[in-house]
Amino acid sequence: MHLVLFLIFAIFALAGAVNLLLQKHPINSALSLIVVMSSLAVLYLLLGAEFLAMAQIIVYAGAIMVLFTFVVMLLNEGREEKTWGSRTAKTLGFPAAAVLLAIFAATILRAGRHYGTISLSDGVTTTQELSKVLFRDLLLPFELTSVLILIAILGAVALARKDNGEA
Amino acid sequence: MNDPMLFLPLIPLLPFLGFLLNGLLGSRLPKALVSAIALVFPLASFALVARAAWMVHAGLALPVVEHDAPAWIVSGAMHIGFGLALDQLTLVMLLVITGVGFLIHLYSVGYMEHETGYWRYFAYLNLFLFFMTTLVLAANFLLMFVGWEGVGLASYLLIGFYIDRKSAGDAGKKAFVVNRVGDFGFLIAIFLLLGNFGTLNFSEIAAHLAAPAGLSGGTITLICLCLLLGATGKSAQIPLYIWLPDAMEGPTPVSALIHAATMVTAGVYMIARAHALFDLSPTALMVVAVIGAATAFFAATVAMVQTDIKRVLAYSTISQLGYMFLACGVGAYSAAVFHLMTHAFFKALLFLAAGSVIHGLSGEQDMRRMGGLRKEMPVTFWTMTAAVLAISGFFPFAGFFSKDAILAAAFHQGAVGKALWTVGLITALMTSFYMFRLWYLTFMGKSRTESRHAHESPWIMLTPLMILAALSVSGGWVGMDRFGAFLAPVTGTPANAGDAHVELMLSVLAVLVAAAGWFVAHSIYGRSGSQSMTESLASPRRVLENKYWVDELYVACVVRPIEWIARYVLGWIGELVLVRGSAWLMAGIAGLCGEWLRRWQSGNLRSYAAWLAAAAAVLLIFVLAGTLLGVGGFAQTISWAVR
Amino acid sequence: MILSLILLVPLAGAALVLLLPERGRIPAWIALLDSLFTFVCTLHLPAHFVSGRGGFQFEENVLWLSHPRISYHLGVDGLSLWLVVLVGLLAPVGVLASWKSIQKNTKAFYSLFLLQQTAMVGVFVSLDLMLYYGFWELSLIPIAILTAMFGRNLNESSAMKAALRFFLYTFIPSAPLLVALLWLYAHTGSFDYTALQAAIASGSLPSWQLGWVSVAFLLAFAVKVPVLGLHGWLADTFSEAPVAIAMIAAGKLGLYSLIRFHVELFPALAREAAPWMIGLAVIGILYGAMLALVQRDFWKLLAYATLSSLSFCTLGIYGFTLSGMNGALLQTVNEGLIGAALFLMLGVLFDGARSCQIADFGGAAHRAPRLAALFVIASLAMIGLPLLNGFVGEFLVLSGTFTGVSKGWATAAALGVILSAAYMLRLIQKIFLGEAETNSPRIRDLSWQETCTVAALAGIMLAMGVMPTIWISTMEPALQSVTQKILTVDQSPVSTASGTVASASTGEPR
Amino acid sequence: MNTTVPAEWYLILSAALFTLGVVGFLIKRSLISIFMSIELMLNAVNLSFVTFAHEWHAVKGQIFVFFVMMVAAAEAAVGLAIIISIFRARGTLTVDQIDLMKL
Amino acid sequence: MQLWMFVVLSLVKVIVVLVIFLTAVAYTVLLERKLVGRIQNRWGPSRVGPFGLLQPLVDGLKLFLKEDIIPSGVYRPLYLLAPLIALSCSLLSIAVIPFGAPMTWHGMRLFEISDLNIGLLILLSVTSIGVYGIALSGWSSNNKYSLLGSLRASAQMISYELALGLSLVGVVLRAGSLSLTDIVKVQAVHGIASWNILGGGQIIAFFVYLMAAYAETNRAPFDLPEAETELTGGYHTEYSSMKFAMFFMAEYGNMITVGCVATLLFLGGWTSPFGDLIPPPQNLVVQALAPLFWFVAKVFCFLFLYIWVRGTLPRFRYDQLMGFGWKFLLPVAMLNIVGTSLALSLL
Repeated sequence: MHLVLFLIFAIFALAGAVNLLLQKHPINSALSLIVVMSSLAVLYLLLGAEFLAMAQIIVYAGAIMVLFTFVVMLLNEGREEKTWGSRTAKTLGFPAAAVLLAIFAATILRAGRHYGTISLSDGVTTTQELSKVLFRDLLLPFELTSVLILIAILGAVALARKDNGEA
Repeated sequence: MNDPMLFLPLIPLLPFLGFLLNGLLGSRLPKALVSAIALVFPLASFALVARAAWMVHAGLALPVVEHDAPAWIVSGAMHIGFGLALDQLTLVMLLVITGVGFLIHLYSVGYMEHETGYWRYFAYLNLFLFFMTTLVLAANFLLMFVGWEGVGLASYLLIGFYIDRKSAGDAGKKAFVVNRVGDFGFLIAIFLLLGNFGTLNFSEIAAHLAAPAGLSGGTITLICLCLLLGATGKSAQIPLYIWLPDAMEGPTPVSALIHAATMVTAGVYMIARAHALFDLSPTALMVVAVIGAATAFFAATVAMVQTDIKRVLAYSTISQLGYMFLACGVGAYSAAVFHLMTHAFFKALLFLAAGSVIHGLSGEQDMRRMGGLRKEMPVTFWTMTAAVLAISGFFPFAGFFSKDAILAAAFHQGAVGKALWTVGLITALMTSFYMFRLWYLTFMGKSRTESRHAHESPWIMLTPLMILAALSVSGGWVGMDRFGAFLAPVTGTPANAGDAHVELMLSVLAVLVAAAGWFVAHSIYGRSGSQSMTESLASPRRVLENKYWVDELYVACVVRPIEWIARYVLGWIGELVLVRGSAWLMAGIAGLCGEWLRRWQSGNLRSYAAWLAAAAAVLLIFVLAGTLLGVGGFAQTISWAVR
Repeated sequence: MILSLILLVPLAGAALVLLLPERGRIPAWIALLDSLFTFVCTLHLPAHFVSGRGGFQFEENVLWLSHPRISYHLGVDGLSLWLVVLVGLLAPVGVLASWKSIQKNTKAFYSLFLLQQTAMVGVFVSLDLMLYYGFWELSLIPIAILTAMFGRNLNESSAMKAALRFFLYTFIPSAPLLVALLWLYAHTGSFDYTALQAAIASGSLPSWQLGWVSVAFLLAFAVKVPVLGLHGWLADTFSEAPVAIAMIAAGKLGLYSLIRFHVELFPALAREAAPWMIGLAVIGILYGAMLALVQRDFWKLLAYATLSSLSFCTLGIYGFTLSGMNGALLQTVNEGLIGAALFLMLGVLFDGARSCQIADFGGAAHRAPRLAALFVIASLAMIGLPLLNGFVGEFLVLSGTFTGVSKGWATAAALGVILSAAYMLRLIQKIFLGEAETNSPRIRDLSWQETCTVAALAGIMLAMGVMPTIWISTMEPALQSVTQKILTVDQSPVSTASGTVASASTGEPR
Repeated sequence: MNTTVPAEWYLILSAALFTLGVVGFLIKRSLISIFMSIELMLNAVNLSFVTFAHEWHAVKGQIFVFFVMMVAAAEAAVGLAIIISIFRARGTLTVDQIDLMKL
Repeated sequence: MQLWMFVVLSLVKVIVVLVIFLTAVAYTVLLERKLVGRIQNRWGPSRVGPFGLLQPLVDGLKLFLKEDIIPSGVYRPLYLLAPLIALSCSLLSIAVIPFGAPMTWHGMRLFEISDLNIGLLILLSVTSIGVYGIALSGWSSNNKYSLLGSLRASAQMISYELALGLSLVGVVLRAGSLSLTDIVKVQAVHGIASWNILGGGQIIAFFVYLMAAYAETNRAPFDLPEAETELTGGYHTEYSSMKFAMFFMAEYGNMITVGCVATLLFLGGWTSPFGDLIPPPQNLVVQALAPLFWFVAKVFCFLFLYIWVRGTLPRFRYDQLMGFGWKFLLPVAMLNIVGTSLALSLL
């Protein structure tokens, strides 16, 4: 059961990610990203992190991706034209990505022996536990991130405003 | 033996005091006071020397060495002090220096009457006396070196006395630099002595040499040759004589004092003083003798054609010094010193007489425009005649005795000695010829310049002339053997066992040679105006006139190459290429790296991303090298890399 | 306490100059009084110096920073005693030298000048290597600024270039010096001089890295001397820097540091570097002398002359003979005095004529007799005329090298003596002698202050020439310990050319 | 019936997603797509966080994911604002044309 | 109980709930047209079937048979996807809503498709996904007006989502859990007194929730986006027949979901208003049906309120709408949270 669900949503995520790469029009890649995020949310559920799954849906898929879609729609830039600007990207980038993947895989497989297996029933972290840790041990980071977001809002407004000087 | 009230240090210090007084305050003092100071201090020092001479005559045992002398340079085991010492040789030299020195001071008062910088002249003169007396009184080589360089400085200052005359400045510079080359040799000798004996005091060195320390002959010869180089520098012998003729730019009394009587004899004195060293290396002695003879002969040939009266005397001095070196070379040090003394008397007289002639003719120095001064300047004429006779070596005069002694000593030195003797004889012939040529051209015949009102010099100039004339005549009567005996303790007795008959024969021959010289001069210059004979020898005459182009040779093969190397090799290659080049290279490299990196920063976002990914990959490999390769992680890789 | 006083009075003076207004001659007077007071304090040192006792005297050691352990450790021994006095002396001389030539924004000039004094004294007295390094860097900056600001600008903005060149030449090698210092600290845990010395002597440090450390030290100091090859900055700085600065720019710092922080700190490695340094020194002497012969500009002539006479000092130091060392140290002091006198007088000549080409001058003796006389005396001292200080230094160095190191090199060095006579007399002859052409530029004689200063310097030169024992007796114990250290080093003593074993000094000590 | 899934599969999935993100970053030419591939990378990392949180029963892992989300939100806001101003200034979003410091 | 038994039973349950839900949607449409008619003093649809009861059936048929015109400039994939997203999101939320008492039969909950302990969160996430439907529809139809309408609609939904979420926090604080059944259990103690709207002190939260919900579903005073007068039908102008029907059903589906959520959170869900005044009925059937009856009654009241508000209140201007949402609703919701947490911690 767990395996089935995991496989379905893993494939969904991978397909979304690959689609993100292949799609020409940004709106499509945005939507494929939303698919990836929601499949990840389900994977979180499989891993027992309920609140996190819902937060992922609401925050990531619901808010951030909306922003992305809005910007894509508003700018309406259209398809990416095929400029193959940087040669180094190809010659250096791909091997590097391959090497990275190889490294991750190697470390995970080599070190993975002593990781346990995951099943549906065990270890569901309730929101109480989550909030206990969040608001007791890590209150300061929590407040800091809220300040960070405030600054981000101010920044976004200042940057995106029509008459802020340039152009 | 402690100093029995001889006040040795005072002898040099008094003239130094005179120098200080005149030097610092001279420009403000009236002329009379300046000349008073200039005369009083040398006189006082002469008095001290005379008193010392009297005490020696009254039986004071020499040598007198000052032991508790103040220390000068003390470093590690080397201990050099201001030690002064008086022995027979020093006494003779002091007598000559201070005696003749004082006379010349007296003469200069008259001669330099209306010169600007009057006080500066006398200050330098006193400074010279201070250095010369230090040189002679020094008990160790380094203090002698002090005197050595000091007199070089004094001669530089005095030659360059007429500051507005460029030729005087050049001559002074030339004199000092050439002397400096000689001093270089002397310095190397000092180091060699220091290296081998550990001390520079004459007494200690003599002691070391007495005990047969295993010193190789080679080093001894090397030391002697270096000392010889120093001597030739100072006494203007073959390689380094070029400065003396130019030194005539200075005022005549200076030439008289420095370039005739005292300074140039320093070289001879030094060889005599270090005779213990020279005796141990026959090769060095041979070199000295050969140089002496060669210089004598060479200088005499050049003197024969000179037209400037002072140049003639200058070359004659070089020639006479050649004789003294010849004497030393054959081991007759006492003969050399004896000739030195007599030469001081008559050469100083010659110069001073020439000075009064020039003074009389208000600065005229060219003999071709003189003549017929016999009547206008009788005293100068008679004193000059005495000097000419003395130098040519006629019988009763001083020159005969000393020159004869030298030739005799040379004669007894075997085959080489005989050859040297013949050269000496020929030089004697030439000497008498050019002296009488000078004599005729200046005094005899008619005056060759119309508007001329030659007047006799004032008495203050004439008295020294007369005293010197007396000395020139009577100087030789002391006799070689008595003089040799007096100097024996210092210079040792020469081994010339020639019998009386040969001696007599030699001296007769010498007088005949002198007479022959006179006759030739008389035949050429005696009858007024006929110089046809000399014109005929055009080509050799031109060679001689140009002094064998020696000066030009020196300039060409020493001065020009150094300048060329300095300006082009060092200046261009050394400075510009190496020093500036290296700095420019560094800048270039930095610029190059900058250029190379600039291209890497292309602004292309995706190439940055590629580099980022690559770097991350490499870093991960590096960090995880352990787990991946099983080598054991981070520490190993780091330590491997650093080792 | 006295050392701190000497160190801080100039600093206080600099501050005072900055505070007070620049009206009239106030900054100049303050600088003069301050430097005179410092000089009097420095005189206190030799008066109370116990020459026999080894080690450092007037020592002050206060822990400054706990970690890294840097302590404010001052001390003077035979080596640095007379150099401090020299710096003390050169301060008032510098101020008097620039009395007439520096007219506008004197406040900046004198404050930086006094700062330079503090730095110089700091370098000589500090025994903590980091403190030393601090003063070493500090001593660099005022010179650069003053040259840039008050430079003569012979050809447009050449003062800036000279300042930059000077700064870079001395600054770049001081980076590896810092690295070496920190490496030492990493290995020994302290910056204190004696501690480091002991640690290095004990041989506990890895050898080949220590080699590189000593090279870094050598390089940094060799540039300051300057040794041949690293002398790119000398000619420019001497021709551009104001007189007061050029006097103290070359020689003293580098040589003292070479003895103290290269030879004494790394005896074994200094021994290895010795043949190179001796070679460079001797070539340097001849190189400098010959170049001086052909220079047309008297500043550059003086620069190369200084290079030649300083190479004598390097030769003395790396000969490792006691008399060589004595000679080197004495020659450093001499060069300071002679350099100061010559600079002052050439400065006066330059100010009058606004040109430094020798050809423009001629017959200056008529118009400036006092200048001519004193110039002759100073150049005679430079040439090394006996009874003047130059001779004693040169004689000791040459005799030490001749008997102790190698005859070949010593003879070559002795040739330098001839050349030095040649170029100095050529200078005198070209400038002072000869007929005074009418169009020769306006040359003024020395003012009474300048005459007093140069006469005082000449007097000291004469005193050092006649009674060098006063100076040598204090220097000798310190240098004795240095040569002892060199000898006890295990390696077989270096012997080049002729094979005489380098005995501690000439012959066996009696 | 309750089959179990070995933990490393999750990790491999997250590694795969991350690598795809990197490749996306390299391939894509439009600025927004690059920005999205970054978001993808962040999500991949979140997945591995949650997996390890589950493995070691440490709630902190999830809290960290929570913070990552917050930061991603802030970053997205500012990033998109910049993209808008770039677009307004340069008229295009293709990365190869935006290669000057001055907009 | 084996897996397949569970799957079959839940499938049956889903179909039943879906059918009921869709018919409810259809009849809400009818109810609205009838009520608005009555409000506007006219009868509303009464021709088809007795009192117009068959009208929804006929409308559905009409929309189904209409020609499906797809304009050419349209971005086809998203044009087709948009209505699907909108409808699926509104349908998804009923999976979590417990409309009856928690009675289990063979281990399977009867009156609830699934009882999750984060039920409320799912509701919120579904509404936030719903925005995409509208946003994409406007953009993909390649029409300026529809684009403007969709942007306005999604902007409005996003801003009011915040107020919606915060207004629920009060209820969650009181209930102490995110699961809807627990929330209702807390209110069931003694009837109407313990409902959140009265006893729970959540009266302010209730009204904030109400307004936010209206804005969320683009209804009543906040229905600016598809206001005919300005934007010619807003985001679904280019849609026709079936796709238009989907949007229509999605809208009414959302209305019903909001109604259910409101009853669950504030009106005590399936609990009777009298609480324990009248003894609980004995036999099983009455026990099962009574809570259902109360639940349906409350939802009906809500729908009535919906339509009533639509009939009476004039439309907001866009800036007033946004201003009201950000500057009034949000602060009030936050104050309410602070108030409830203070009250809970003090009592």
